[in-house]
Amino acid sequence: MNDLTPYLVISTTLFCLGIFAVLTRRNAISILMGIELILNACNLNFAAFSRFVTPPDDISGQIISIFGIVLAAAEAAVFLAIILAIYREFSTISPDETDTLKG
Amino acid sequence: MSVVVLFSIILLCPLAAFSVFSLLSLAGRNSPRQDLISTAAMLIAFVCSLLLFVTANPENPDHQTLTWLPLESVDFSMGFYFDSVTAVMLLVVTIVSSLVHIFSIGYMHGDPRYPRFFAFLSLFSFSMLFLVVSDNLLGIYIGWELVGLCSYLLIGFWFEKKSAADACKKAFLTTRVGDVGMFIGMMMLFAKFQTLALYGEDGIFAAVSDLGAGDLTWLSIAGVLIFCGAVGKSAQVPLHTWLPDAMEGPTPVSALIHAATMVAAGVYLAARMFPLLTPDSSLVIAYIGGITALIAATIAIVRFDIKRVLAYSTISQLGYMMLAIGAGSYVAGLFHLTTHAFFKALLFLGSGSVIHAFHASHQAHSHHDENGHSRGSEAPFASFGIDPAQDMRHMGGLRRKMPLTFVTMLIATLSISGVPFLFSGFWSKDAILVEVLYRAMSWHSVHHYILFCTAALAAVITAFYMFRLIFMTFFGEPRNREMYDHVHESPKVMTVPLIILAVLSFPIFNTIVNKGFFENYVKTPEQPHVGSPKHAHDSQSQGVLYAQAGLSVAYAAEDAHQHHDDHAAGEHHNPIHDKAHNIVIPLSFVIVILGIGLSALFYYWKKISAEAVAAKFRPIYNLFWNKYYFDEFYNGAIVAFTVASSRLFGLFDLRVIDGIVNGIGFTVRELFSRLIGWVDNTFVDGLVNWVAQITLSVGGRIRRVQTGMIQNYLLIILGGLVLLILIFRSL
Amino acid sequence: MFLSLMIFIPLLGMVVVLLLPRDQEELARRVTLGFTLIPLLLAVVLFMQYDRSASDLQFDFDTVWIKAFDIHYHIGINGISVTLLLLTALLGPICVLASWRNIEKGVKAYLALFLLLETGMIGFFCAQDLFLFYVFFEVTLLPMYFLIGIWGGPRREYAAIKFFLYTLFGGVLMLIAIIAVYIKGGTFDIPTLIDLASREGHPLADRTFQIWAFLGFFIGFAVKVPIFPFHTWLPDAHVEAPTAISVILAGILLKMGTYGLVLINFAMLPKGMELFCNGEGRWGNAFAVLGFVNIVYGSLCALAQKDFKKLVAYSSIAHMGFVILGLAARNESGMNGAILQMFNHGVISAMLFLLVGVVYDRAHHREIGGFGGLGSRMPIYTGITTVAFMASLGLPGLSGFVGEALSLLGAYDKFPKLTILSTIGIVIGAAYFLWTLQRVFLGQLNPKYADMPEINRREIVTLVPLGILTIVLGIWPSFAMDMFNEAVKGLIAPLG
Amino acid sequence: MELKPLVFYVFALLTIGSAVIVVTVRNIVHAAFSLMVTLFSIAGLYVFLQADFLAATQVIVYVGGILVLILFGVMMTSGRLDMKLKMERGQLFWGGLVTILIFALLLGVIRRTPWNVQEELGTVEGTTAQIGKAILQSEFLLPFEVASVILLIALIGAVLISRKEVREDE
Repeated sequence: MNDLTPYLVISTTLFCLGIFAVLTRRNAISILMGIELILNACNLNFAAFSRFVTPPDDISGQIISIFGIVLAAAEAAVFLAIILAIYREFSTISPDETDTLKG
Repeated sequence: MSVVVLFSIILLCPLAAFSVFSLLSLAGRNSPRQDLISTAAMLIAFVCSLLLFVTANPENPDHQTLTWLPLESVDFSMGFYFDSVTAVMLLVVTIVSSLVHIFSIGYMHGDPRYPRFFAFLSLFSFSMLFLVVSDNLLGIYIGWELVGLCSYLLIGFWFEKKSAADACKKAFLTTRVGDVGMFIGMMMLFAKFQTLALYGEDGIFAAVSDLGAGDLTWLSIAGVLIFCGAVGKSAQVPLHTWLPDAMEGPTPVSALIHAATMVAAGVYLAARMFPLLTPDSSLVIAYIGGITALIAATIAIVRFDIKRVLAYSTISQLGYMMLAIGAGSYVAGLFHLTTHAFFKALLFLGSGSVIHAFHASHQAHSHHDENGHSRGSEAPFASFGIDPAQDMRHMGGLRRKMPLTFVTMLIATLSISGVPFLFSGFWSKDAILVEVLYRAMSWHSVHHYILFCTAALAAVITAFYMFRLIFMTFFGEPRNREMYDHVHESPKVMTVPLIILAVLSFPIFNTIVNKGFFENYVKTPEQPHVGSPKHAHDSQSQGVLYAQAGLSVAYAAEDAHQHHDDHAAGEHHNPIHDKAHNIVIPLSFVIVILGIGLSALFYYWKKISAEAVAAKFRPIYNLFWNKYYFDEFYNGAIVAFTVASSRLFGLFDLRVIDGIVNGIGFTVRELFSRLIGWVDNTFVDGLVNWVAQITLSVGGRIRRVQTGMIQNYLLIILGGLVLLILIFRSL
Repeated sequence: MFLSLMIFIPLLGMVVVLLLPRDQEELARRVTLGFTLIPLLLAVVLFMQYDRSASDLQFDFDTVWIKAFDIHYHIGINGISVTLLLLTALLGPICVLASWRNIEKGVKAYLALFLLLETGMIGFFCAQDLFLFYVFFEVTLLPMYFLIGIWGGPRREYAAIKFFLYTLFGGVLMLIAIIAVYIKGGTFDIPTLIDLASREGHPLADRTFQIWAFLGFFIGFAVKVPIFPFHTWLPDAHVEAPTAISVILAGILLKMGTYGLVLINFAMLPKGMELFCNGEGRWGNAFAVLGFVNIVYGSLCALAQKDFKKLVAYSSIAHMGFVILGLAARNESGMNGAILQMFNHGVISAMLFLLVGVVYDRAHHREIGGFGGLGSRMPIYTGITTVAFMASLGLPGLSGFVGEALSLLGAYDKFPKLTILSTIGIVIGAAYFLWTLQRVFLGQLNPKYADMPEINRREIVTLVPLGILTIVLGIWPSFAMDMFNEAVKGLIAPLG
Repeated sequence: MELKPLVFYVFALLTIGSAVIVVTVRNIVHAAFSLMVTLFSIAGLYVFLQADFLAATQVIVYVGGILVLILFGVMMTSGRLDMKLKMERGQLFWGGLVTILIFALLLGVIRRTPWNVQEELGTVEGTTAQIGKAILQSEFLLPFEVASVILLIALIGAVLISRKEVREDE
């Protein structure tokens, strides 16, 4: 706990689980959760670097983490709004079935 | 004036005449006075040739070249060479050409393509003159092919007739076969000497004399290959079949191209190549010439078409000239070329006059004169596939109606039959017989007497069929009274050339066509291996050369010895030669009397029925009548084979090669769709046309990437990223 | 900069044509003609200015294009490329004139694509950077695909796809070879690479490498030439393409293949060339055999064709065989003959396709047997056709002969037997052209065409320059040969 | 055994375990609740990193805001809380493969990188004040304002997107 590596391993695991969710889930909200996991992994990394790598009085890492949380909030709001809109339009939230991008 | 200037004028005049026509017609206009332009150009050329002949000194050949292609390692130059042969040829060509031009003004009158005819004649004259003056094989080849083109264009002048269209194609293709042989010979010489120039220090002739003994076979092959061109152009066996068909062209063309000049170009080529001819290649030439002379003469006996008879006669006479060249008699060959040019042109023009008269009568008779050139389209009587106006079976008794034509043609016939002393043909034919006999005697080889026998036999037959022609056409009772009644003598513009040519067939009235003069004028060039000029003293090497040539060493020594004799005392004092001469002169009388007498028995006095004889010797008659089945053989074997193989190749290309390509395309497409089919196997193309399938599959392949699934993009992006990282990590 | 001007003026023309209003078709044609005449004008200046006594690059221009890979925009011309450049510039306006009336749909797009094509072709002959060379090679591909695929005959899509895939297949192999050469040589600059390849011990001069690279380039170019058995796209493409595109296809695009063979395979990979051309060993005759096969096979196939255009297409294959044979000889006469033949074939085949186009525009079919007796109805057309046919079958005095004869004379030195066999092609060549002449022009006039209009002035204007060139080059080949003779000397000098 | 490391490992295991549940569980409501556990555990980890303000923010924003938002989304869209998620084999396989590859790669990076870890780990007595100063008085002022603008935009955007079309009502 007084070492960088455990934090990095935790954040990497979170990150990969997030990626896995994003890649495999069929439900938009599940994907959103995966994204949240990824963002959290990043924030954790920043905080960990701020603690162990930068000098003790430099807390830029934490601030960037805060920004990350802020952006996550904004993103989640917009994402859910979009999901609602899509749901209204197509009555489904599986990204597989909203394939209007299909050429 | 210098030789160069005269040469330029001679060449450029006909060319200019042709250019005027072609430029005007390109602009869509007609050339109204093309006949006069062309004739005038030809007359100017004739005057210049005469001037050259009179002023230039043949002892001192004039030779000018300029670089044609700027290559370093090899030599490509163009130029002209003026010696006695050139002078004679120029004169012959321009005289005959001028006269044919004049004759054509009358003969072709009223033809819808009248100007074009003269333009083509001019182009031909240019090409022929270019061929004659060229100093190198490439230039000769260029002229060679160009005269072939003109021959093609003029044979096919009345191309609406299927027979004419067929004949011109046949002529071009057959001569092309020979030309390819000639080209291969040129390639051989070029590979050896890096030049195609004949004269000069770097020329082939100079280089040939330095060749070693081992090259003799090679040189023989090259010589025979070059001679192939002459075989094609001069209609020698086995490429002679085009010339009789070429008679589909207008008669003046037959006179100019297919009797006097172009076909004689083969003889000219053989003569020009004289210094290259080894004993072996000479022998080949001699035998081909001899065989041709005999075969063509025998075919001529049974023809009824007046022009066909003359065509076979031409082939036969050309064979004679080749025989002379092959037997080593350069002078006799060229001399016969000259005399033959005049009397054969005369014969053709005379027959043209007859045909013209018949046509006029035919038109007057049937009141059908708006279509001047649709000859033979309406046959009022049985034609046997022959144009009735040319069928001798419809003629007879014409001497009363067309006295001028009759007399001039009779002179030509006497000349070609070799009636002694008075006529030019006798001198040249006699010279050839003497030379052939002399060669046979000095070869010490009995089987070469065959050559002399064929020559003598051909001479008898020639006299026979030529008088058959005269008897059938001009004597006896008219066989077709209706036509006969309308026949009248041709206009002056046609008869004057006949008279001039007739005069030229008498050696008495001029000096040009005189044997003694000719022999003095034209000197035999040295033949390195036959005449052994350079290494005569080195009998050792000569022995080797001749042993390789398959000839006896004894003969070699004798020949070398003889050459010394020739140089010392001249040809006539050679004992063997004298002996040959003494045999031939009486023989000539026998030949003429035999030939004319037989002919008269058959066709004048009608003591023997030709039909009866024909019936008795039916197989031989059939052989002659069917021209030894050459055409049948070529059509049945070579043409059919080529066409069949081309079909085969065409199908092969379409089915096999293209099939393989399409098959590969199909397989690749199948494999590819299988490969990605398990990712998304919903893709089913229901298109029948697999052509469109390709389009669709290409599109489909691209489209499948575009599934609209963000996750797939992401997956691919990430996968690609990982791969990239892995790749770069391993670097 | 002079050359750049020549390359990009057609491109500028393309932009201008695209910006023109949609309904101004006549204006678009005029503008296109103007934009193709400018390169022709420049080409005339080039012809005057070109120093015929120098064998190295002229009008050289070199600037960095993509720095990361050391790719340069390097253009320049030597004697061989300038000849083909002139041909390209000449055929440009002729083709625009030839497609004046018979292109009806999408005129603007057609003209724009044509101008793009011209840029590609001119650029290809100027490029002295391997990458640039490849880019221009592919640039010609795309407009050609659309020009055949949109404006072609009934089976245009098939032909276009076939052409596209074939050339792409060759192009890919070429690209692999280019990358291999780049890795070995470290640069894309063609003159530098040629120089490096001649240095003993340099990795580029390694024999095994050269042979493989040779094969890669060779197949790429062989598809273009086309060399048997990669030729089957050609008849289809020709038959389906509109007249002007056939002209370009036969006149220029085929030359891109042989030009590539000279520039890359011959100059840059001499050891690879050596293996296939030295006349010894298992592969020594390979190149010459391909030439021979092209000649005889193409001629025989041409003899069997019933479609006028297909016949001309197959005759092209036969004529390109002479180029291959001449190149295989690798001596002065053979090389000069091959390059002259390239130029002459460009002129003559262009004439032939234009002539086929003339009769197709009137009769709307190309069946050789379906005509007959046109000679009496269209004398001028017949005359010009006769000249073109005669030039094509190698009649001396017209340009086709000189190239053919020189190639054969040169090749005989090295491959006597093959060359003698190849002369069969001369006879068959005469046979199919004369036969066609007879079937189309001689004989009784087919009553169906009793009122066929004679060739008009615009068509004559397209044909006459080519006809004049044919005659002039036949009589005085030095007129063209002066241009590339020095370059050829430079090429064969290392061979000793 | 000291308590602190034990607590740390508990938090670490909770984080990863609950995240695994988030990813794998079929019921989306269960997943959302599991995500809540993850977020809480991460907040705990922040505490261990001596980032108390961050931990608080994490709890307030994520658990209080985002997670609730997600639950709302789940409920509003499906109407059924026990919505079953379907997974496809090909997708699972490829996604898993890529994920494992990335994971392995990142672990390798972590292992090999010579992290410039500070020798002396100072202890900070609450970072809130420091953060406030850093944001308001240093170079982070502009990013802070930009972030607020982004939030505003997201707000307006979300409203705009999710409201019903006015025209449809008319």
